[in-house]
Amino acid sequence: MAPQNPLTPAVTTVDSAMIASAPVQKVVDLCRAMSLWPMTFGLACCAIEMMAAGMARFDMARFGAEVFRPSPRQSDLMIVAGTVSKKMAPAVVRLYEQMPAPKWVMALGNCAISGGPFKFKGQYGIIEGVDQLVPVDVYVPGCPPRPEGLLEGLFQIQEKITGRRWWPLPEGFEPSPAGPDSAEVRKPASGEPETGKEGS
Amino acid sequence: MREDLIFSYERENRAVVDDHVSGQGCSVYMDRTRLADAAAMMLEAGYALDDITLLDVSEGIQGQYRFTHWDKQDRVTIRTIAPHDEACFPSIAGVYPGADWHERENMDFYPVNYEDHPNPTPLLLPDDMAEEHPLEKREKDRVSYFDIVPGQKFIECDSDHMLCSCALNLHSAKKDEFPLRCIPELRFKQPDMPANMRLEVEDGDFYSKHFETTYSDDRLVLNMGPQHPSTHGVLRVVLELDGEYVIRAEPVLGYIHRMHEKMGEVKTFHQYLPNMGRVDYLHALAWNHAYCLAVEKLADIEVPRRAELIRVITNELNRLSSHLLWWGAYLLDLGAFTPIMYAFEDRERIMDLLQVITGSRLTYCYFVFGGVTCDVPGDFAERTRSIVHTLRDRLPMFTALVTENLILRKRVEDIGVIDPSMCRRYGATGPVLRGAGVAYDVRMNSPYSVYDELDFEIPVYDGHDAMSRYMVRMDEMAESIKIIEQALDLLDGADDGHIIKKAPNAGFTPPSGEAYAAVEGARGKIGVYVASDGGKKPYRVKLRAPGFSNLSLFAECAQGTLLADAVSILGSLDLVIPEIDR
Amino acid sequence: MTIKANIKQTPKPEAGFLGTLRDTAKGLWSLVVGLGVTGKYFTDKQVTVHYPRQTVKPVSLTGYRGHIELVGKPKNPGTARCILCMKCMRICPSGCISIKANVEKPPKPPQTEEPKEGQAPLTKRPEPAPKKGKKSLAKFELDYSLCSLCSLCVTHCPVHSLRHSEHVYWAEMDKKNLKLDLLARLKRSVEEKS
Amino acid sequence: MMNFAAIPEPALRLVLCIVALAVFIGLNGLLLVYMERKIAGHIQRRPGPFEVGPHGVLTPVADALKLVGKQLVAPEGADKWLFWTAPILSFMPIFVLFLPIEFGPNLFGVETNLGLLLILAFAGFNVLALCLAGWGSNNKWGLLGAARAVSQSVAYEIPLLLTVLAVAFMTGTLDLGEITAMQGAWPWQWNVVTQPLAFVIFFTCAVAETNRAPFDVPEAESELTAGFHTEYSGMGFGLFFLAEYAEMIVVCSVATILFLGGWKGPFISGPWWFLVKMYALLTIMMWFRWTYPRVRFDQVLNICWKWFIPLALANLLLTAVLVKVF
Repeated sequence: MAPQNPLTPAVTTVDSAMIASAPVQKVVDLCRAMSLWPMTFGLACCAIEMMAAGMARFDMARFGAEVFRPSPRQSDLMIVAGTVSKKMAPAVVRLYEQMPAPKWVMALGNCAISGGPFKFKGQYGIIEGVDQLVPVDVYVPGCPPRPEGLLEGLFQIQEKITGRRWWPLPEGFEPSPAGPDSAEVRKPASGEPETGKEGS
Repeated sequence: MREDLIFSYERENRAVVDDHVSGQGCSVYMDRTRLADAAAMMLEAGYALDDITLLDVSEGIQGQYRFTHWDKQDRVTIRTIAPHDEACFPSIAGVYPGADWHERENMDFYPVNYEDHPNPTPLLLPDDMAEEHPLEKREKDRVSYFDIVPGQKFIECDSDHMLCSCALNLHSAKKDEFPLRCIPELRFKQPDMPANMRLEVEDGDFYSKHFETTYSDDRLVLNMGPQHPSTHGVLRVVLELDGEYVIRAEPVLGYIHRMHEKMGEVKTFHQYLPNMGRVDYLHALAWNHAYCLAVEKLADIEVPRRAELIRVITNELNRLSSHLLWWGAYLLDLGAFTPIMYAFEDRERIMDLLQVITGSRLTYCYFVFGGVTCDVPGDFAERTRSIVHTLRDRLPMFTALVTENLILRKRVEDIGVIDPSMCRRYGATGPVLRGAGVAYDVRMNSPYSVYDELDFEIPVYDGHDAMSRYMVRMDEMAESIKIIEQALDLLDGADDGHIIKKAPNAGFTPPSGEAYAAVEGARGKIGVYVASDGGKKPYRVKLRAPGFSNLSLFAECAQGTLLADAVSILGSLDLVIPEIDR
Repeated sequence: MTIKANIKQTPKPEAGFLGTLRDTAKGLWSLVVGLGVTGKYFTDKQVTVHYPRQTVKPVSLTGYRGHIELVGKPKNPGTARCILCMKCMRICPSGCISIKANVEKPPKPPQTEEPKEGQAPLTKRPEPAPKKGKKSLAKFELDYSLCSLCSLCVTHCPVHSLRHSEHVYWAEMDKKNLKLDLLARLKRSVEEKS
Repeated sequence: MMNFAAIPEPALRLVLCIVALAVFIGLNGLLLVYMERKIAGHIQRRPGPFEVGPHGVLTPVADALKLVGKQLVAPEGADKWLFWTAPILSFMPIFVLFLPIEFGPNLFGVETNLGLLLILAFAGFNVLALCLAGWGSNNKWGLLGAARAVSQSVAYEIPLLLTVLAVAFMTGTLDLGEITAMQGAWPWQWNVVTQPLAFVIFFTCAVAETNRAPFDVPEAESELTAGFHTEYSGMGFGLFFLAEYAEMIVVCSVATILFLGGWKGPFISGPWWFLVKMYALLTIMMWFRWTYPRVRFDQVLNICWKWFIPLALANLLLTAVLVKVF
């Protein structure tokens, strides 16, 4: 963490795969989606909800994602749970770079998405959105989001990896909050009720 | 003219009592050259340092040193001022080691220096922000100190208060005996060390380089954090190890500095409320409470009894959830994975309950000036009773599974000895202090809200070790249940509304003045200082975080322990990092 | 005033040879007790809510505040109650609400703009200055990614035009989708119902 | 598995045996991972892996395949040679450890009259692997973890050996097959009845030897992030993981043979009894892990040097005397 601009984004180059065959890729992707080990990496308030998601009531373990690894080398998913300060930014970048590919990032909570309530004119201490540092795969809004939100985020990452949503939609689930434009994109393409990107 | 007045106040070492107005006990104005002696005197008299606040006014930068006495109901503020062009105070870190961090924090936020400071490095801000002082006011934004505290509020103290005599003593000494050398380039001083003794460090950041000063073959310098499972967030501790023994430990803060104090100055009084839910997200309501109390004191708002009862109930529920999480996380630190799951079961129930009235699970924004945002629903009392009963029934299970467990006991007994004198020097409060055998609890020593109508005990353990702190928290859970049940009984009789009739609205501007309110949080004494110049926004907000002081003694406490014990000590302090970094 | 301190002794290991022996025996027994506790819970009922298949609704979701929503008028649910007093926008600590108004000339009350603006609120309008002409809500946007769910806007709304949604299961792959057009949402929700 | 005794050629037998063992270890590794997560879940009142496959049975498979497909990262400044040798070195001796174990009548890899010695000797290899891993990865946590691992393993091998010796004194042989043969089918005919203290010490030491909680100090998560395997990603980590589970199987198998009558059991003796006993011991190991806090590192060594070794020595002495007398 030599002195550097805190806004230096992470290096994201990845070696190409050894076996590049579609069916193998599909199986491996499926396995990756079902075994997303998150890193024990809590920053602030949302980290408590991240813990709550791992606890008995919500139990992320059901989806194979309970193995919280303390070492970035062994984790697949970085859940940025909380405000990223400028002082922390180089560490976040370094942790991301330390994770072996393929890796995914979830921005949990409004602070990680855009600075949230801590973004104001003249602020001097935080990064306004972790996507300025590392490529974010899924955003879970809320302050803090409920553990269900985190689970939905997990499902979306699984969806992003494998191309389909694997779990049924919960009761009272609202498919497209952002409006008809985004709903258009989200229309189930393949006809299956649970495919597509409606898990927003 | 006014400037003369304020400096003359200081020269005369006047003591001012305005407790009922601002909640600060007595204020003593003195010349900054005498600060170190005054601090020594305070320590001798048994006062603990609460915090050091700076207030940037047009006369200069005012330093406020808040002290508390554990036995007397006494809160003392020593005030001193330094002109802007010569902003320098003597450091009292030699007397109160806890002041070290407070002073470093102030050096980050204001263009001030502390003379003879042992370690003048940035604390909360990154090292490359050394030239920026975010809380420094622009020339045009500054107001006179007398706009904040109108002259008539100075009530002279004619009593034989200890401080008056202390002030007199100091006054009798000649001023020349305390010369103040102002060295602007004081910051970033590297310790003088022969070049061949310095360990050459090529990699590592500012803090590692600053830390590694002596050369030794068999020492290992280890960075614990900012991402480490046992630092509960993003605390970083730089450790010097000899084998597994910790020779030196230095916490590095600021990885989750969220500018709360700055935000206090750019947001209106109302807009600052949500911040209070995020300073310490585990006991958010205590911060809610402290801020509301301070502003209510400022604006002289009387809160209805029902609102106070609801505040107490929700606060204690929140304390329960905080202690439950601590219990689980501490056991996680000690390597047991299951207790946290059981703790969260109960915690989830409490959070469900709090969510009904507050709308969120942990970052509450429930208390407002003059009451609480909404009344409790009809079945609230019943639900709360059943939940706390369930929890009470489960407490013996906690004891059987963990407290009496041989392995746990061996991990916490006689680990992390913190004695009362250490607490005093560092300003530790809360279970850390009560685990050191000192019966100090803000709820008991300076009761606020309706706590003084309730019947409960303050558990104190005299063991000074991690076990005592553990037991204090376990007993506090039982006491909180008692408080909740009693308050629920009283709640039926109180029907004067959950908020005052004319609750402050969006354009709320309290009169100018300053107020300080302290409440007992799950981690210790939470203090909020609000100064207002009569505008829509607070002129200055200072948050006194208990974890900040509690953590500052870690360096001394961890010396010579094993690495595993250091983890155990960190856990037993019950840290919430965003509260420390603010 | 019945708050009192209760100074207790921290449990310490017993002294002496026999004490150590007793302590050790008790300690070893405590290990068995611990196994008993976890063993009991092993066979106990689980507390997990199988999320996508089950939800914690309705009991445990009561009161949870999702992002804000506009409330329609009782008679005309497609139109927001909003009277454009801008209080919510001003009090919002993070500035996540942006409101745009259509200002019309006083002589022509009926709408000529896009249909989604709906009718201008005609009934009670205490706040906005009516001199310039009728105002109607043209846009009510919420940047949810900044919101802190503090509810200040909801409590300070004089006409109760805002409420919190129960939309809590929300994740997005695109940050842009976190900006909500609440007026359009209100419209849509009415359309869906009818 | 098949009856290996029927195959005459030792070489062929060995090859077959290693293949069978690889399958056995792999399958059991997956099963144990699943079992551990399920047990952890149920103790904590949650289902554990549930959705991936019926009741989550495919979760370990997904984990394994994912680990295979992960990028392999060697940190800058690491000794690459040692760094990659370590996981392999930790896994390879496992095969040797399994060879003399008699899973059922005539169901073993190599018949040797020094089987016990072989296992104890090769079990020591693991320490070397952990040491290399910690040293080679140029990571301070790794180094601390390795130092802990070495001192712990070295210490705990002594009481382990002493308790094994006690059994060897009684039976007069180091051949695992013979030790099984000398015990009866019913619980009161097992060695655990005559050597209860030895069994307790052996089992506790076995927990410590395999670095399982509450003695998991070399990889103490809350202290040393991940200990010696902090820097290992993908299959490097996977191999350590697998080796840990395989070792658990070995020590539980040895405990089964030495103290619980091996494959002999009431009614119908056979390999199933062996598996039942072994898995019972494994379950207890997991039960420990999800119940207790971690013992501090110096306490781990204290327990060994101040309690287990003297007790094991006394036990050995007593056994020797009794064997001599009767």
